[in-house]
Amino acid sequence: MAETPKPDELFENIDHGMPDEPWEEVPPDLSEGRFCYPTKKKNLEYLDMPTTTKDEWSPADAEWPIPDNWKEIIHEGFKDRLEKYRSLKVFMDTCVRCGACADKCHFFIGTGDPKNMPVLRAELLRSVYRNDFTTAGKILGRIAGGRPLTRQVLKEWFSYFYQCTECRRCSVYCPYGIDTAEVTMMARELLSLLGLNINWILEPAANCFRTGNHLGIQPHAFREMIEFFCDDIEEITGVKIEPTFNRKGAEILFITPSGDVFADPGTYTMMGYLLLFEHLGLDYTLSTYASEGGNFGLFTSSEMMKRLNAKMYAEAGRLGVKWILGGECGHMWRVIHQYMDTMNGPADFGETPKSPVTGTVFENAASTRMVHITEFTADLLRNNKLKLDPSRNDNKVVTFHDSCNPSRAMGLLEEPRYVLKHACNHFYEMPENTIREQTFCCGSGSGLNTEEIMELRLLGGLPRANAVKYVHDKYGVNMLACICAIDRAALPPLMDYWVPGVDVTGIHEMVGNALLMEGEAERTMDLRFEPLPYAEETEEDADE
Amino acid sequence: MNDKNKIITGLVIFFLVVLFPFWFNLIFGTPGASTAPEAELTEKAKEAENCVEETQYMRAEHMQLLDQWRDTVVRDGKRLYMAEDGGKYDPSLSNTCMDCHSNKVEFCDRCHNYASVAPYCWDCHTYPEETE
Amino acid sequence: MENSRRRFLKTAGFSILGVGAGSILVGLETRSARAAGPGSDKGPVFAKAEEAREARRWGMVIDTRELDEQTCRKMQEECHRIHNVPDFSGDEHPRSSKHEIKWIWPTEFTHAFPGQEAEFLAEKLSHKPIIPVLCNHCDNPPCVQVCPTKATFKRESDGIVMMDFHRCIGCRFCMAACPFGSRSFNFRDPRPAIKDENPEFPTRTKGVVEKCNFCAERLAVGKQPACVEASGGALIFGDLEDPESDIRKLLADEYAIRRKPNLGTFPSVFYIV
Amino acid sequence: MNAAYLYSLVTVVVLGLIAYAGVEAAGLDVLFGVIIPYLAFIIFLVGFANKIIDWSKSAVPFKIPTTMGQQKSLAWIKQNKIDSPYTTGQVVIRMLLEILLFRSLFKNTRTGFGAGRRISYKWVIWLWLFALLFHYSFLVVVIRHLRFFTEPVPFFVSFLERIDGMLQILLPNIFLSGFALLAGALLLLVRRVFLPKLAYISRPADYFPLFLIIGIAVTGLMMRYLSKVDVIRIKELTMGLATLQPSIPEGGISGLFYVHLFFVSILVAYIPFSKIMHMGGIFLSPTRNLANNSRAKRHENPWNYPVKTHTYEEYEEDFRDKMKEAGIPVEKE
Repeated sequence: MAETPKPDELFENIDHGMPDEPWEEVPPDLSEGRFCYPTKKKNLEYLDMPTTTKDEWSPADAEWPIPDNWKEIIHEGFKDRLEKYRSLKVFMDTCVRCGACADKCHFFIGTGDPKNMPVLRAELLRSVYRNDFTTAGKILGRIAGGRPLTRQVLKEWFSYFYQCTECRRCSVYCPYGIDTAEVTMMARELLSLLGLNINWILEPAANCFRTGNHLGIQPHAFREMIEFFCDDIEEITGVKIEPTFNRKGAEILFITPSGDVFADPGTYTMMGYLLLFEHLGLDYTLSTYASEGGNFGLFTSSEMMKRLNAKMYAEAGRLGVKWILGGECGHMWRVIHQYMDTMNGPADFGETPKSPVTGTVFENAASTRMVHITEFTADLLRNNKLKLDPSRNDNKVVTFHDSCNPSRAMGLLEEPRYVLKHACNHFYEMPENTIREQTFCCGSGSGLNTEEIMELRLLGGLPRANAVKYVHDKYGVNMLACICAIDRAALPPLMDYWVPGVDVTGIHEMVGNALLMEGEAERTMDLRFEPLPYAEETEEDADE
Repeated sequence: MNDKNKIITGLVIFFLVVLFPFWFNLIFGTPGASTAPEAELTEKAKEAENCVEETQYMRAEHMQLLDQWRDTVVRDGKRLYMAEDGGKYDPSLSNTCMDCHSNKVEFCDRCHNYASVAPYCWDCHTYPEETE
Repeated sequence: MENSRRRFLKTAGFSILGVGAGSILVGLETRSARAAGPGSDKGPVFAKAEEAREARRWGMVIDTRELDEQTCRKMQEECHRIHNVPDFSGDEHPRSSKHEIKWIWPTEFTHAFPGQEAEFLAEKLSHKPIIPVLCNHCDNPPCVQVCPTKATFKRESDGIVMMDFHRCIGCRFCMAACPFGSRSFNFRDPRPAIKDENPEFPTRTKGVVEKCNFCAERLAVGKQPACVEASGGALIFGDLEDPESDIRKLLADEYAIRRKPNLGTFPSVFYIV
Repeated sequence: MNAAYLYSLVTVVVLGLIAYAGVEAAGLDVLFGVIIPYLAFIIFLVGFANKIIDWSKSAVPFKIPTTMGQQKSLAWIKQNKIDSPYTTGQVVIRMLLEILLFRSLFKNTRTGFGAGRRISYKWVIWLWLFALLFHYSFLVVVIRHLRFFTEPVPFFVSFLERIDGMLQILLPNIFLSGFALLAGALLLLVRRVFLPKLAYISRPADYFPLFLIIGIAVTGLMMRYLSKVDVIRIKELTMGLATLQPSIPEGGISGLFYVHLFFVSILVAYIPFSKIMHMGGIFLSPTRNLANNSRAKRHENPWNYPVKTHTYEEYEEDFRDKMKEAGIPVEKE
């Protein structure tokens, strides 16, 4: 947004003081720039979801276009979910408000808004739960922390549950493991029952349902884009790559977020994958149908998540592949790791994934049959199957951003680091309380990567940016590596704003740069068409 | 995903722990434990009617008195206690108290055991051997 | 906010006082059953017995010229018997000697007075255990200064360096501080090693330090210390602050020495050698 | 701004006065000494069981552990077995550490805005320390109180008393746990009142149990160390309760005891309806009690139902011409 204040000013204005009024009495800030735009009705209709009563509306409106029996709908939906999700019920009951989570949320750190403390975010839902579903709340009402559901409460939900990126950082510190991501997911499901959803989530979801990917890329365009990358690769390396599409009988199906096909710097990562597979001579295929790893259903409802994810197994089965290899993506991997097998499984194709290059069997993916690309590449490196010249990345001083989902909903911490450290010579970690399971969100996860709330995103991403700034100042870090497509879209503006001079890359872009391809011409440019560092005498391959 | 059995098992264990006093007393308990055992007086004590102070006071405060005795004797070197009624006593657990209450088991221990109080007086101070 | 905090403290304070005051009243009620209990204004409840021996600073003169080994042993036996001092001597324990508890014991001249050996003293005399040593009840006792619980203290009334076994936590600082080795530590439960227990005197427990108490319990009932009684006149006990006392007269006439005088602890035990 | 503590404090004080007056003035010994304690205990048992069963009835559709360490993947990468458990055994260890040592709280950090626009995250253990102090001293106090409810008193109670009274100071011998409990509760209260963020999120339901527990601790300490109650009479009463032969002992017991007992009764009855149920909830937290092996072992969702998907056939139907044109293989020509 044009009127975004200067970084210094924005930083100075962060106020962590608590208001005088109790939080129940503070109305949500629904002024322009503070909310995500509601979804267009056509998306709701396309996805068979409940719609609002009006086509066009704004959260800033006093009256929201919801049906008259909206309270009943929410109440019934709530009740239903309490039965279907023990997590919800237990998280509603057990919080003792110890405050451990209070300053763990990036949105709270950045905005100072008390309702961005995970405890209060959950309390927005909890207060209604107490009022409607607990004995104490029914008898004692407010004294027991109960609060009747009003339009104001609904607006609060819309405001604050679309100010949570479901990053799970708070759940790391909670003594009972209360996971605000889970609470937010439930709240968004409830809001969706009234058609209250945001366009930046539902548009991609609708696209994905129709074309197989969020960006609505149709099969022929998908193929063209990939081939365009192949042309670039040929120009840079002199190696001609011809990937296959929807090819039956391939050993491996490769699925990556469509962001890697569409938007820089993800596209460079895509080129990295293609180079790697060519280097190995891998028997793989891409699919235009399962052309999306990401899943915006996760940010809508479990049903939508399941509907969107189904195509992966369906396509794997149709093509008769042995297993699926997945690209670098954050929430995609939360879905694959924790939900996919339960929702869309058991897999009715293939076998336990086995690397055709090293023979390593991925027992940890025995049932889901889906392997993360960094697991795959780390195994290759360990077995010395790749020829790399990390000095090609010598102009890059790299740090690694753990994406929320792979770190806190999967535990993928060492694999990307291992790959990265082989692909470059200058790697520095950010401070320890900001990485691994304590990593900070980019501020735009869970479908909030939308322009209209840019200031909120910059504030939410501040803790991450601040940690990058630390290594930027201290070690001269100029490259932020990550394994998430939303990160690759969200981090560049965040870096430009808070830490100018730091670029964002995927792990496999770094690998692609370093790979010594068979028959390649002498490279002078990296995958971004930028000159390679002056080729000094090759330093010994630093393998620490 | 059927973890209901596990949960019920956990709940039963929890209740067993919570209800410990009830089943413990039922199985291992001393019958009639809701009536406190009476401290038995020796003939000598019966004759004396009162202890160094009134019975009621002694019942509640004997440990405070003993505490005071030990401090005054050891630290101030005063070895004469003048009671409320003018009686004079040697403030000594072994020599005065146990002279009358020579039946530690029936007198001291009964209540102490009932209330699970384990005074460490006897670690150093002697008491008359019980004559069975 | 400030305001509300202050208000909180006030309310909280008052209410806790409220609950508290109620209960304290209940408490006082119980106490009032003996309105004039110990410590009330009816007058002193504790006193010294009339026959108690009193002094401002007890001291002792040991006339070693009058002592032989046998008397020394007798004094020790008597002292240890009435104070329930354990005897581990017949014991198999490999570290028995270290576990020894001593209140008073005979030693050789060279041990008692290191550095003051008389040059031409007959060998047999300088190595004859006829010097009874015990706690010196120093006027400036280092052991008192180091005790963290005040279990060791100097009685202001009569200068005896006392131990309150109830309070001793067995830290053994006093043992390190005492230059005379007058203190012993109960490494083991002493009770089994007491041959016939004196019921009038307590025993100690494992983990407690003990030493001579100048027979404070005997002085309180008008008796002389046990060793003095057993010494056949070789030990003279009395008030060092009283110029008319026997002990002062003796010290005025005879040349008496103290152990390690240069340390400045001012022992109250004197030796005529 | 925040009168929450006031409600709670006043409620607790009033409750105390009711019990005191009820016994001392109105002679309701039986009500406060027998009826209410039994009632409270029954409410506790039924309420607690109800809540747990209610929780257990809800499904666990997905395996959603919060992973706080390296997953098990390649053989040569060291798995974090506690924070990213793969087997049931590892889950049990994670849960035990969580329940017994409050491991997650131990990780706590404090966010600070430092010089040079630097945001810092400092490791702070105070909350963990206070919580540990509070919970463990409470446990010891509760176990110690079994001396009033058992005869003969079991060895572990006497043993615990010996440890607890290890210092052998003052008379009656000081039990550390009682003071630790009071200190723990007060520290938690002070945190709640003086840390602005915490004060802002706190509600009567947070203050009430704290004040109640402080009330219990204060009355308990008073009875032991200050105003002296007749312990033997009390044990007669409590043994009557524990052997289901309740009676009010002759001679009566100080009103202070009934205040203590009433507070305890209220607390016990309050547990199932309050946040104190976290003691049961922690066992059922799906982010902690599930293994991170969901790619290796399929987790069943009991209410899994078929959903409408966009099948490949429908997809090809939509784009067949374009696919053919682009040379992408199709099923139907």
